[in-house]
Amino acid sequence: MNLISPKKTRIDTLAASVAEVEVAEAGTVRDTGGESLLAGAWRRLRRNPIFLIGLTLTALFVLLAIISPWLAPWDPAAQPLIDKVERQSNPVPGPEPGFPLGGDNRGRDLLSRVLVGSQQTLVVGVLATLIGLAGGLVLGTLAGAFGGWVDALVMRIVDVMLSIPGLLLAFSLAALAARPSQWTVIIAIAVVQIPIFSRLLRGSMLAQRHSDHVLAARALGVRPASIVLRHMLPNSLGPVIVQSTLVVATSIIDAAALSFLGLGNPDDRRPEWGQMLGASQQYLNEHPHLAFWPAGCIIVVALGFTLMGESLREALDPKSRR
Amino acid sequence: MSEPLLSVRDLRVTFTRHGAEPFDAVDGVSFDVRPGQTVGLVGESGCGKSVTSLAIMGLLPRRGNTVTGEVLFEGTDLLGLPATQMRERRGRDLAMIFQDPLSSLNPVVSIGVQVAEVVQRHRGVSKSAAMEDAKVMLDKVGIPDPRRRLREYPHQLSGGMRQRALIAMALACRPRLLIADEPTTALDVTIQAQILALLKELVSDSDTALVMITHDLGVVAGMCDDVNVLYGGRLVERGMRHSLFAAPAHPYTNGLLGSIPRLDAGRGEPLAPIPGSVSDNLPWAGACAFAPRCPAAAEDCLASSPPLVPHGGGGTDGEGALRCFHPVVPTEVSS
Amino acid sequence: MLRFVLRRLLQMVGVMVVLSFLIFAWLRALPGGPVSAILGERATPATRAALEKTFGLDKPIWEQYLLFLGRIVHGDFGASIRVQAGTDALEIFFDRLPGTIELTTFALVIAISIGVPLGYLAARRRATFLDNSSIVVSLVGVAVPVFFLAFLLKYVFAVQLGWLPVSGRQTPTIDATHITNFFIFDGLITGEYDAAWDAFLHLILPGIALSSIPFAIIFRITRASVLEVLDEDYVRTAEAKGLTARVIRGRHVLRNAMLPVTTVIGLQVGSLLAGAVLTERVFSFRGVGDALAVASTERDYAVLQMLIIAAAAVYVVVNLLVDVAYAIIDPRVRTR
Amino acid sequence: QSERGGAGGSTLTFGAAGAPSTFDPFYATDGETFRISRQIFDTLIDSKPGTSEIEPALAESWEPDESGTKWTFKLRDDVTFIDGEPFNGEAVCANLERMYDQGADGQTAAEYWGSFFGGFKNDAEKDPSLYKGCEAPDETTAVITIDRATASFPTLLSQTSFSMQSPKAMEEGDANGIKAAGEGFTFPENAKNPVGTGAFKLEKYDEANGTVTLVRNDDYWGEAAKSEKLVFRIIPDESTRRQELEAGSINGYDLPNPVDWNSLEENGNQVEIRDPFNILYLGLNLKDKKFHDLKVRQAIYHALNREELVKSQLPEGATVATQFMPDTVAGYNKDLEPYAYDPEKSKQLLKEAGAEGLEMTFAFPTEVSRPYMPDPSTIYDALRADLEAVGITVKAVSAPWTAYTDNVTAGKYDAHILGWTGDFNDAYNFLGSFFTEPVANDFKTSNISWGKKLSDDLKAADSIVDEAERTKRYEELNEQIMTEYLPGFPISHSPPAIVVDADTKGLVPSPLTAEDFAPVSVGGE
Amino acid sequence: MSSDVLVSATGVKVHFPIKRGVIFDRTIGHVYAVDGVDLEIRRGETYGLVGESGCGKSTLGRAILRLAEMTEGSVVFDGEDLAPLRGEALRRKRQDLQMVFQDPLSSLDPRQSVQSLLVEGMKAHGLASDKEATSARLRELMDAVGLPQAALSKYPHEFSGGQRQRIGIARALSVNPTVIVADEPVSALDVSVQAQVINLLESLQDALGLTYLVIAHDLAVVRHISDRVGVMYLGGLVEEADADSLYATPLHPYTRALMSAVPIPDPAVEDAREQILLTGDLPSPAAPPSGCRFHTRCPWKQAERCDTERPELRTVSIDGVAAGHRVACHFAEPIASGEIQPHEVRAEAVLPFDPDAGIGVPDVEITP
Ligand SMILES: Nc1ncnc2c1ncn2[C@@H]1O[C@H](COP(=O)(O)OP(=O)(O)OP(=O)(O)O)[C@@H](O)[C@H]1O
Ligand SMILES: Nc1ncnc2c1ncn2[C@@H]1O[C@H](COP(=O)(O)OP(=O)(O)OP(=O)(O)O)[C@@H](O)[C@H]1O
Ligand SMILES: [Mg+2]
Ligand SMILES: [Mg+2]
Ligand code: NI
Repeated sequence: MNLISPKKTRIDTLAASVAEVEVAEAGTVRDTGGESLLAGAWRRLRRNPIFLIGLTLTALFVLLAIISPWLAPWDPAAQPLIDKVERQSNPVPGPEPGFPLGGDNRGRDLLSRVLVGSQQTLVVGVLATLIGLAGGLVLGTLAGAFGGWVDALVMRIVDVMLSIPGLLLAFSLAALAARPSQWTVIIAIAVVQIPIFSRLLRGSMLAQRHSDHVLAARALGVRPASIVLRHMLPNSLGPVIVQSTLVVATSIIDAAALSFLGLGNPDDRRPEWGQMLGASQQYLNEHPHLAFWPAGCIIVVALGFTLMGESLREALDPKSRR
Repeated sequence: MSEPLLSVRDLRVTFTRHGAEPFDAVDGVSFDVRPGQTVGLVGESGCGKSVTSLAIMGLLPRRGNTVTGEVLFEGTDLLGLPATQMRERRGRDLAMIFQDPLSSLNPVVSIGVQVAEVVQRHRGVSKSAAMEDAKVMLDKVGIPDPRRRLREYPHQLSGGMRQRALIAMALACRPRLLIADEPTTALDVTIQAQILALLKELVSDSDTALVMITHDLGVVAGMCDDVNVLYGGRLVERGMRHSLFAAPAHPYTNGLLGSIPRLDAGRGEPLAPIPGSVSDNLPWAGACAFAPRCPAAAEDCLASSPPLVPHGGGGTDGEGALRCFHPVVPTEVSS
Repeated sequence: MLRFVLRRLLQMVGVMVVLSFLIFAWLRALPGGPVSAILGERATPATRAALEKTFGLDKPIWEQYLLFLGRIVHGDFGASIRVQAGTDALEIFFDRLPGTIELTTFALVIAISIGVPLGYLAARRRATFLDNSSIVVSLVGVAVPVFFLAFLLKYVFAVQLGWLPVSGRQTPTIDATHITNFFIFDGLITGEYDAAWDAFLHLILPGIALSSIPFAIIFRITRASVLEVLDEDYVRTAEAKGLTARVIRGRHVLRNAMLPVTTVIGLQVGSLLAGAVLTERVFSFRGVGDALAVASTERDYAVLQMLIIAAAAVYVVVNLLVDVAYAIIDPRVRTR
Repeated sequence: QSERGGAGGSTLTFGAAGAPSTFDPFYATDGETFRISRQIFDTLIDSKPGTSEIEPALAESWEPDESGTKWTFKLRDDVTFIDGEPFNGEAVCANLERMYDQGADGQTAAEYWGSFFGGFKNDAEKDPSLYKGCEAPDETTAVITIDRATASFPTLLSQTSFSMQSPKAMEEGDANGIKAAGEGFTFPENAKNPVGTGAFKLEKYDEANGTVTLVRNDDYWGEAAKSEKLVFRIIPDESTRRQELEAGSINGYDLPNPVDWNSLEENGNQVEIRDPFNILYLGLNLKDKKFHDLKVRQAIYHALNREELVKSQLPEGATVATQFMPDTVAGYNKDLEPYAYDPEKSKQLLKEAGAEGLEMTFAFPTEVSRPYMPDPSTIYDALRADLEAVGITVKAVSAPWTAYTDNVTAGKYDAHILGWTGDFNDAYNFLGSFFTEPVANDFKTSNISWGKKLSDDLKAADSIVDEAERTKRYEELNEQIMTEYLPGFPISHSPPAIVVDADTKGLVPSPLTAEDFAPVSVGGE
Repeated sequence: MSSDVLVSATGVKVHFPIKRGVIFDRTIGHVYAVDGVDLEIRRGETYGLVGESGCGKSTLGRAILRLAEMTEGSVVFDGEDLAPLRGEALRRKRQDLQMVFQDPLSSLDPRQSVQSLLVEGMKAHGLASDKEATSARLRELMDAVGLPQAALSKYPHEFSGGQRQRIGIARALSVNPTVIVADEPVSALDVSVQAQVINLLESLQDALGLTYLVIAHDLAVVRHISDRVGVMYLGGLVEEADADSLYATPLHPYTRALMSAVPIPDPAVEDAREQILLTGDLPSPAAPPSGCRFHTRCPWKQAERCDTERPELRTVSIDGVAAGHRVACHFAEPIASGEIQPHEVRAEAVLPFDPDAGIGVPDVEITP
């Protein structure tokens, strides 16, 4: 009998067993160099058109935010068209050479403001999300890691926060601020996200608490802090990350709503789309383009983040099989 | 010998997914089942047992696969039937029981309705008559207090009872062919024994043909008349259970038997596992898929794909079959 | 079941008490207040002090709160100063509630009646053009700020095309009788069908604007949940039983897929209320949301307190109802 | 009277920005309430349509005695309340007595009485009330005694708050039964069922639908209203009001955004521009020592480019202000020149005062639009840019309207923008509101050397009964304020507008925003 | 093989409270998961624990490792009582007692590479101070479980089931334990892979002198690798004996039924076999039957004692039965001698037990 490889089918000693198994299995461990879960998810995502659209939009937005200062023809606070502004007959100067979108009611170049507006918009969206996330992480981790009365306490707090509709809470928070600024907007929006993030995190943390691999780490004698930080937290982050992308989108929209109600950042030298949209209210009838550009940008960017978040959610969901 | 009720001829199921090579999950499988006969399909996880059964039932996902070959049921090719006619037949002519009794039952619909709906659908009787039938069926599969159970929901039943309910559902319209896909894997041994006994009894009572799918050779040994061993989507050996277990000819069958610790074997003998794992398989196209794990493999195994040839003592179909260039010599088998 | 409802109600009372104090203290911490709202730009410190004293705002917060609780026990929730001046806050809530219920119900009906079937279809035609495009469209709905959408709708359908009324709940000249303040219902019971129809026309635009977010969410959840259910073993069992497509869709797929959707609808009530603030404002729709908007700019404490607590209560009650509904649909939840 | 009935079933629908807070104007402070009350009630004295001057209304004539403290009013004899009660001297006295005789809660609620008449009958602590008593010697005469002489007394009576209500209705409706409840007031029946002598009477207030419906009073003593019905629809959102007008569902609305004026007219609507009767100013908090040097204040004033601001941010008809009152008010000093826009001089002055690198918090309100500042944020932006241009560091602050006024009163900002629309044509109504103690003095002038004197001077001027002398005194004071004191910086006067559609005729815009809807007809009548 | 006792558990009870209440959670009952088990594991032996699903095997295993809180009872390891250990002391002790889990995938943190999974335990017990030594040790571990070195940098999901279980075993070995509790180490694996893992466990035991507690529901597997076997039913041990003795002469009716129910891959045996078919299902551990827990399903049930008195695990003296064969049946002797014959049992409806059942709606997280 011609053997392909020198194998024995009977194993009698440890050495033999080990050698045999090694040969048998060596080829089995695919030499892909340690592809992590995320890499796997990414491979699946790459083929999802929804994700690609979302990613492209988001990437364009971030890129714009970075390069807009060089891209914008004017300083967004400069008022090159102020001489053309007349409250009644020409409150909003129209397009003219050098000002493709025209100006705003303060004689500032609209194009530059829309372009540079991406920066503050990104800052608001991302910071609000990060702060909300940080708060949610702390509360959620406390609740999820300790369980018991800590969990009960945290969850009651979260319940109370959740029982007031989010945007209402944001409205009141923004109104509470002694000196409204970009920060009050960011914080008002962020606070609303905290209970959502903490519930999400707590849910997956609790699931992790009872999971086999956490039990395994416990059995191994790993220190409790290390279990929480190295095993429970990283494995609970998936849904939270997805949620974050969605929150960036809602934060931008919420910021617009706050501005619409006059609770936004009063200092408009550094433009922000939501604020521009809010400020355009009184020109809506006659000069809708003032609202159109920031609103359009918000919609596109929010759509980008949402599409990306949704498809990420789907890709990371173990139940979805595509 | 009666005519086969179900005749699977050269069944091939190819999964095509964009971005991946087409993959033959089932690759030219043929077998017959006669009324009153129990035919076993065995093999390791992923060898294509479930796909075969789903293909027979026409239950494969709608997209991403192609099915070729023939599934003749009393001479009609089920694969060629339009979807509506197939729906008529499922549940009435051919029925199926699945592995996990809890997940296979709809959690929000009462047991009674789930049993009755199939009666109602295929016998065209009234709702109350269907319910009455359902009660009779539950009683028949040995569920105590069937009238109360009719109104209960799956989660209120124990595992064994759930599986009985599934069996009641499958048998409600007295199908002539029953496919059981690992019906007892999720159950405890003592419950498994109850269920298997029940199945045996029901089949012999009504002359139903049974296709038994399992990876548990013990179950096969006790249940089946004919055994088909699958490996990597192909049939590698077929035989009547006595001859097959007594003298497995394919190294894979032999290896499987050697891997199982046996309650009746002496202690201390180390097990003889098949080395490697399924992921070592070669494509069947130009070689023997099992060759990399096979102790008897030789060069020819890598050069061409061994054909399925008649072999040995044969099954009730008259003929056993084997797909191997270097069958195991009976004396080599150690028991 | 009863225990469960009882437990939740008790929890709710607890939440309400805590919440009412928080809101109470918080409102008073907000800059501005009823005194400035009433007195306007220029009032003498003496007048202000007098008014503050009259309103008891000079007392410590906890004392004010106790007095407030004392009044509530006597059914006195405080009078509004601006929303409907002189009216008890509770009365305002009940005056305004019908409008909001009409509006949110209509929005929910739109959201559900489009979202669920579309979600089902998209799931069945997974990864097709229909699926992808309906995902994108539904998310555009989420990404458009409600007030902007409202403006566009008004501009196109009311001002330009003149098909629908711009704002309000009913044309005042129609001279309708109002009994329950559910205008459509009122019109139907009094036989003033034109009034009912008119009220219905007034619901369409705000209803659409308000439904955009719940629609997107219901669509998405339905889709995800149908996808999940389609993969379930029991659907395969149903197929194996040869059931008709209709039975499988209704009894086996949708019935299970509706479980998460039901929960989500409950959670949506909160965002519907928040959305109603903006929507009712831009549509001059006299509902709770409009009252809330007015009350917050005018610092109408009594109304603000009442409405925020009521919003929380509504949220809790609706979610309780949803849970009960859930238990009715899902036998697993109603065990023992 | 040929029009009578001619207007048949015509309905005039007007878009109101907010709900009326009550139908008893005595307890009201807001324009939305007054607008409706004005149609239902009459005052003894009214303002002449289209001006801020007074003219006879329910009183045909009035006369003070020599001391200026006893005023005799001759009343019309052809007036009855809509409940059939006659209007006579006793009714006048009943009204004034009722206003004077407020309970504890009523006293805080009756803000207009409080600020114009001072005190109440049973309130020993407060200042003595301006009002002392009333007699009705006969049907058509009412004699009112006041505490001290003031020329503005008749003008006070033109305030809608002091409308004449039916004594019987007040009695039956427990008119003074106002009660504090929580942080608001509950009103007695009287406040829900107004019984006046006006051209219209209240038909219903549909709270659920946000509409107030008035119907013509066919027994009106003056010229009967042209429209059968007058409907106020509550539409809080400005842009929605405009859309409603465009859609034809309302006939007009108040305070259209100046941005929309031109296009509204182009679409065939009539934008009626009122004479400016207001002042917008940049107020300083003089509590802070850094503003105590006059040079600093002058520097700030010279830094402001008001010409450009008025041109680019304020509607047509707006003017640059030279003093703290509009030019239609007696006492306006025509000789004052506006402070020139001169950034160089400003810098120079700052240097001289050693206040280079001056820093200040400068605030503006949000959620609000006032006749004197249609869009606070843009006005603010322009002013801030001007200040920064001369090297002043500005910390921008904003707050929603009610919070903003609170903060201003509490002196939380170094500088703020605010303004005032006159209640009636009287210099004291402007200057007195700004600079006298203990009125909420936003400028905090009591902290500066001349603050007390200014306050006293203004009070003294108010009690000069002689018209000419008074006017002269105010002119002097205006000059003094602008040159010597400069407590703040008057910016502009801007005209508020009111808009009606093409077919609505007869609306006479009032600088006091006190329009009468009786002569207004719809549908091209 | 010495016969000194390494682990001894006495009177172990683990009761899980079932909570429910209006405001405060009230305990309305208990799940008697483990209800009074005495068990001794000798140094170097393999103790097998079998029983049907839900009978408390895993819970007992975890209680011994102090991973589940014992309600009562004590566990003595190598002469030291584990019960009073808390916090850090307990954590240190874990070095000696390790565990291998049933589901190889879910018991490995999907986000950690094999290397970090292995090093983690070593670090926790101060075995990874020296870099060189650590990597040498890693290599040794990989060799021992038969995985290539390349596997160290990979993640669990990249392995096949058998390989994952090897990683799980390597992790247990990484801290040099004395005892390994293997909770269903092979039941998730295919038969052929199962055999590889069983062989691996056996060779490791031979090489390292480990002591095993192997939990499984597959009687054949347990019998194959165990020196002694305990049979559990509803929270209690019903029989315990040397593997051979247990197989040759099962004394408890339940053991008999269990043995007869295990299918054997030999048609000849299957055809000839007399099955003892039990009726009905396992009762709920929240409401265990009175007396002998098995009496509801026992074909040998007697009118008296069975449903009133709980039989003790006792040594019996029957001919042909090895010494040390213990059984918890009042009538073990008469049954063995055939004095008592089996009879029909009427099936009783049994409720499934699910501690999570009850009212509760799943958390669903939504964002607009
Ligand atoms: N829908 C599908 N799409 C793609 N591949 C599939 C699909 N269903 C099954 N397969 C593949 O087909 C092969 C055979 O699967 P099948 O389910 O028939 O195995 P099995 O023998 O039933 O295994 P088990 O014992 O685990 O149930 C597997 O490799 C599986 O991955
Ligand atoms: N944390 C827990 N809370 C409540 N009940 C529990 C808990 N853990 C286990 N149980 C219950 O205790 C009983 C014994 O569980 P255990 O997991 O020990 O059984 P097992 O014999 O290992 O079963 P299997 O073979 O299914 O693994 C079961 O009824 C189980 O439902
Ligand atoms: Mg299968
Ligand atoms: Mg277990
Ligand atoms: Ni062995």
